[in-house]
Amino acid sequence: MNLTVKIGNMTMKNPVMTASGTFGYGAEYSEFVDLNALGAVVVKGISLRPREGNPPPRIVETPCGMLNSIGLQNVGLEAFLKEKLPFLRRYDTPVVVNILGDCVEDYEELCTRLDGKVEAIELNVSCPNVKKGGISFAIDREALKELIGKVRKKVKHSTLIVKLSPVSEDIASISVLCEKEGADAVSLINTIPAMAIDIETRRPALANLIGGLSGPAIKPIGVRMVWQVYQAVKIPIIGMGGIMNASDAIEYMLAGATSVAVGTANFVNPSATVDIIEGIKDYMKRHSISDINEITGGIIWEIKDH
Amino acid sequence: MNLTVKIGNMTMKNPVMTASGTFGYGAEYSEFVDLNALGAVVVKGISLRPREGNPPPRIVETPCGMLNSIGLQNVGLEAFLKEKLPFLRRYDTPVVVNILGDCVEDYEELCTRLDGKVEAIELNVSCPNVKKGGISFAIDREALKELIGKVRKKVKHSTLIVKLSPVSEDIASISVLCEKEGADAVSLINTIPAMAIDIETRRPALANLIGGLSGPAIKPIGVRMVWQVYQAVKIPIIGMGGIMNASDAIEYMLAGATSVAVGTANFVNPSATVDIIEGIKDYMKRHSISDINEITGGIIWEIKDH
Amino acid sequence: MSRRFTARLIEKRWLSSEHFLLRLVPEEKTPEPKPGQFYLLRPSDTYDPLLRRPFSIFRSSKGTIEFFIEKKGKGTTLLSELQKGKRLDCMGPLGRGFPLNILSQDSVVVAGGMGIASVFSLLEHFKDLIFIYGARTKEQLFFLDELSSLKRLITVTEDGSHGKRGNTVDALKEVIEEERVTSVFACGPEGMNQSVSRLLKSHSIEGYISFEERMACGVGACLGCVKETPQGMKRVCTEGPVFSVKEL
Amino acid sequence: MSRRFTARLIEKRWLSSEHFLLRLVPEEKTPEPKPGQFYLLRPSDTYDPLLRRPFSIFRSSKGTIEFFIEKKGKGTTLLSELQKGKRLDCMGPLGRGFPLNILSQDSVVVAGGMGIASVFSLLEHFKDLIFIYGARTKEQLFFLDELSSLKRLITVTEDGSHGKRGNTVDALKEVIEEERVTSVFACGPEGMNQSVSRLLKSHSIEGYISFEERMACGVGACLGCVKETPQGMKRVCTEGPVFSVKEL
Ligand SMILES: Cc1cc2nc3c(=O)[nH]c(=O)nc-3n(C[C@H](O)[C@H](O)[C@H](O)COP(=O)(O)OP(=O)(O)OC[C@H]3O[C@@H](n4cnc5c(N)ncnc54)[C@H](O)[C@@H]3O)c2cc1C
Ligand SMILES: Cc1cc2nc3c(=O)[nH]c(=O)nc-3n(C[C@H](O)[C@H](O)[C@H](O)COP(=O)(O)OP(=O)(O)OC[C@H]3O[C@@H](n4cnc5c(N)ncnc54)[C@H](O)[C@@H]3O)c2cc1C
Ligand SMILES: Cc1cc2nc3c(=O)[nH]c(=O)nc-3n(C[C@H](O)[C@H](O)[C@H](O)COP(=O)(O)O)c2cc1C
Ligand SMILES: Cc1cc2nc3c(=O)[nH]c(=O)nc-3n(C[C@H](O)[C@H](O)[C@H](O)COP(=O)(O)O)c2cc1C
Ligand code: FES
Ligand code: FES
Repeated sequence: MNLTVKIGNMTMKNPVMTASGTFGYGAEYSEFVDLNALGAVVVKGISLRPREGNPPPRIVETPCGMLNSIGLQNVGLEAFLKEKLPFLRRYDTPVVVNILGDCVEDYEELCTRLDGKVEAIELNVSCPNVKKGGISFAIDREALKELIGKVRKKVKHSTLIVKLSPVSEDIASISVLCEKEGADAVSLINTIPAMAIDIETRRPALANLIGGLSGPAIKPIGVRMVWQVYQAVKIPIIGMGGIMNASDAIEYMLAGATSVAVGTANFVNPSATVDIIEGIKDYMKRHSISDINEITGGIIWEIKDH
Repeated sequence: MNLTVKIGNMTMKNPVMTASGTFGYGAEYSEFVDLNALGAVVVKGISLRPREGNPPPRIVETPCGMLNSIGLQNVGLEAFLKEKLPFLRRYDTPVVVNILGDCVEDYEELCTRLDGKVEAIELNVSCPNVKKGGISFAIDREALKELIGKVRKKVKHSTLIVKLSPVSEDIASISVLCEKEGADAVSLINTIPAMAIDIETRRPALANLIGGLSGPAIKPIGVRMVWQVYQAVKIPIIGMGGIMNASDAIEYMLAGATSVAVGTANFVNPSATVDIIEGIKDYMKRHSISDINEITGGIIWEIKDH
Repeated sequence: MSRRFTARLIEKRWLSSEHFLLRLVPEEKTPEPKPGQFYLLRPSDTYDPLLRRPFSIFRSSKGTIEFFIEKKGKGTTLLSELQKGKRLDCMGPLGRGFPLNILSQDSVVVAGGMGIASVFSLLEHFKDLIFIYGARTKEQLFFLDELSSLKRLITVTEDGSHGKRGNTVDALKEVIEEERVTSVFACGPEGMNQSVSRLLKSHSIEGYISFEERMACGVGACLGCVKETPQGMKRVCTEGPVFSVKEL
Repeated sequence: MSRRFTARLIEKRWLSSEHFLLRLVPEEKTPEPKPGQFYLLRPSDTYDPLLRRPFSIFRSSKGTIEFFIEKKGKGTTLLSELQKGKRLDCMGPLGRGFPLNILSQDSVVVAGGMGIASVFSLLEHFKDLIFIYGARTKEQLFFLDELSSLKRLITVTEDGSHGKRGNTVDALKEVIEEERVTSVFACGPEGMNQSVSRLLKSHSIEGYISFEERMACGVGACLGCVKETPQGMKRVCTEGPVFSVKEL
């Protein structure tokens, strides 16, 4: 039974990775999960310098989901390379670094310094582009094009993944843009901007007012977007958003994902990733599937018209 | 205690209406709800001619939500006016007709024929614009501008509401466009395009592949959008998306809604609308609020910066 | 008399590891259900699962209603875990049941698998008829004791472990060839329902078949549960779940 | 020995209409909890509610762990409805507890309201100290029998229905003025915690205070539960929940 998948030139022993920001820097969960069993570990978004993030409260539960407004809190590139990466290097598992910046130059520098040191770099483009009045790269096509074009030149050894935001009106054409500019893969979906209010105090549940919705609630939106992107591009897709179990992971793969990332599920079930890997194997056995790659895009459909 | 709110020139005895497509033409739920108790009844989207809608299966449950791909099934304008409206006229409750068309002309004719016969007309702009290659009015700003400008000329007596789609990248600027073109109010959010796959059969859960996600899962997205629109426009907002109980309704009102619509909740609890009205009254008593309009936009917030 | 009520669970009885009976007592007066009608039960007080689940009335008497349920997924699993005394949020009876006035000695009732849940109360109502009951194996045939008082009980199983090896449609064909049959009442999986419908049409026999479709509202409002018919989309919850073969 | 385990509910005891004790027996070997540490319990097998809920270890002995819980919302209500025998998905013990090595006769422990859940096991560990216990009314003071074996128990209530009328901070102030106090251990609502911290700083008394913050992962991975401190954001689940006053 072959579980191996390839994302760009990163080979994963199985299609299951962690979603950025939900697995710390790997060490936090190493007591609950054998990191060697994972397809890849994706770490919390890293910026050039350490960041404090948003004030608390930063999380709140919503129906079948949660909002987070962690913001950009992270240890910064230096500390990541010195203190966090060596731990992950003890494992035989590819490391993907999610990166975030205020402007194109930040991303370029991050890529230059990380290239070749980690198997893949994932650009989080949901961040506001400070030099352009704070509009997110995710919805400013020009800025996104420039960003990917420029970082592509810096990433010569690692695999370059662009992480798409579900805010896009037309996720398929955004993914085509990424492919054209040289992204090796796209990952989606990031969290959906959302909000909750405590009606007794009239205060927002998050100090930052708006946070990102994740968890099972968003799964049908993520599956739809992966399917739309799969119709549009040839590069591999990393699917995520509300994957809680093997069935959810397979749903994403049938829609077109080559690999899947597990986020919020880690909080609910710290061994979610490895449980999902086992569940995928069971499914393959049950359906006599010898190669996991057969599942990708395997949805059977035709639209009947009226 | 004043529960009366105004949407354009439609006066509602309380802020709670039904969401289009979830309450049939009113009669279906009249056994479970006193229609006289409602702020308004919004009926299933009406088109010029009767429509068959999409093939089954049309609904599927998802975590804390459901997908529907009913499509455009409705009895058509004629039958609505002859067979459905007279029943609703027996009640002392405003009637809102949600309308949908394939092109601007369809909407214009619907408006001409409905104007003055019902208290309000709600334009469902999530439909594909057949004359423009099927792009939805909701994301084609030019088409949307033209649509609202033209129907505004036909709607002289009824209140004109534009129902916004959550697919918009920038819901606030879309709402500003609606206000400028003369909409009396905006309602939001419509369902979110989404998808589910049966992993055992590999078939999409809905015959139409993509359906609209509704229910508690989407509430935090709807609340965020209502809040963003409230910052941008002066016309009243009808908030909806996952309102299951009075607390959810008040959350939407604190975010900026003048009125709220109850959709999927009717399926779970057929008396949801009246239960919510009672719950709002309790809340007002508990917090010594004499006028419901005080709640609208009543969220207390400041963003702390880092 | 309201079709929305709470009912108290007074008995839960397992008939296999996957099949159970729930007996409920409505806490207020509700209309008497007719065979073939159904109820919507809310499996949880939370929003996961969100929607109510439809179940045929299995049996009713003296203020109790009974459902025969197969554990399939989230909702039925939660229902199977309910404790005696629990109060359940119910809607019903809903939909169009079987037309009882045409039941006669020349009627045949057919159930495939869980279809028994929908026709059982019909059989309690009128016993002087032929009942064809099919399932995969004999373990999936239930209530054989109760059914022994019928005029004639024909069982069929896919593996031949009880009655004839075969399926209900073949058994029905045989009966139609051998006996005078003026009306047929059926409920089973989609495939069986389709075949029965075709068979009855070709023999011009009056027939009523109960169908399933995913439901949200149960009262005709959401248009979610439609079935395509020559006369257009029909709502299973209101125009059905029992349809005349003529409509199909 | 794993900090992720299933445990069987062997006892549920109501102490008021809103307060209950859950006694669990882990089904595998798990590390011994220290006073002030906490566990994450999963209140439901479905996704609503989704996240685990944090609860302080109330008492532990011979392979059982006990939690004292107040019914607040969805999660705690579901926990309160669990039946004996139910298996619960648990993580723990988590976080930094109270430093037991500095407990002495000159220590004062302070609990406000549900803060008792966090300090109770500290008091079982060492009884030769002063305990200040405050609540709104006497109905919200629990375990007074068990607490009577302490060196000194000072109760305060907002309405004066038990002990002095007043709050725990004023009571602590008085004790500090009258007695030799070298260390204070506290847990209560945010406001009380803040005041205790200020008071101890102004008297330069060593202090450890347990804080609450909404949590997702409980293991330091999500950065959701941070507390702002002069040294930056600290994670309540890993750097806390017990913080030294020096860190605040
Ligand atoms: C009119 C009618 C009468 C029925 N009577 C009975 C009965 O007496 N006994 C019995 O065991 N079952 C009956 N069913 C089927 C029963 O409703 C489903 O098995 C049940 O809803 C499955 O729910 P679940 O959460 O366990 O499964 P899941 O698979 O988790 O359900 C997911 C969703 O699919 C829907 N769904 C799944 N299977 C079906 C189905 N076959 N029909 C309709 N919706 C489905 C559920 O309602 C839910 O919305 C009936 C269905 C209908 C339409
Ligand atoms: C370290 C720690 C130890 C705790 N120990 C205890 C204890 O021993 N006994 C006890 O009764 N309670 C304790 N609490 C508080 C308890 O976790 C909350 O009351 C509980 O999570 C509320 O859940 P709910 O679903 O009933 O309420 P809801 O209001 O429905 O919860 C909604 C969300 O808010 C979170 N939340 C609500 N209140 C709190 C709170 N005060 N602290 C953290 N998160 C909260 C919930 O976890 C959930 O994510 C502790 C909290 C922390 C952080
Ligand atoms: C607490 C938290 C922190 C996150 N931080 C990041 C981040 O730093 N960078 C990023 O690209 N995505 C981040 N995400 C988004 C996730 O990687 C993932 O895209 C999203 O949560 C959807 O997946 P899920 O529903 O499985 O959680 C974060 C999500 C959560 C819940
Ligand atoms: C079954 C169903 C049918 C719907 N039909 C329509 C429609 O015809 N026109 C429309 O504008 N919105 C329609 N909607 C969207 C609802 O009016 C509402 O915007 C959406 O469901 C979000 O609210 P909710 O989460 O409370 O259901 C429909 C929703 C559902 C669930
Ligand atoms: S279930 Fe809503 S119309 Fe039948
Ligand atoms: S709860 Fe995740 S870091 Fe503390």
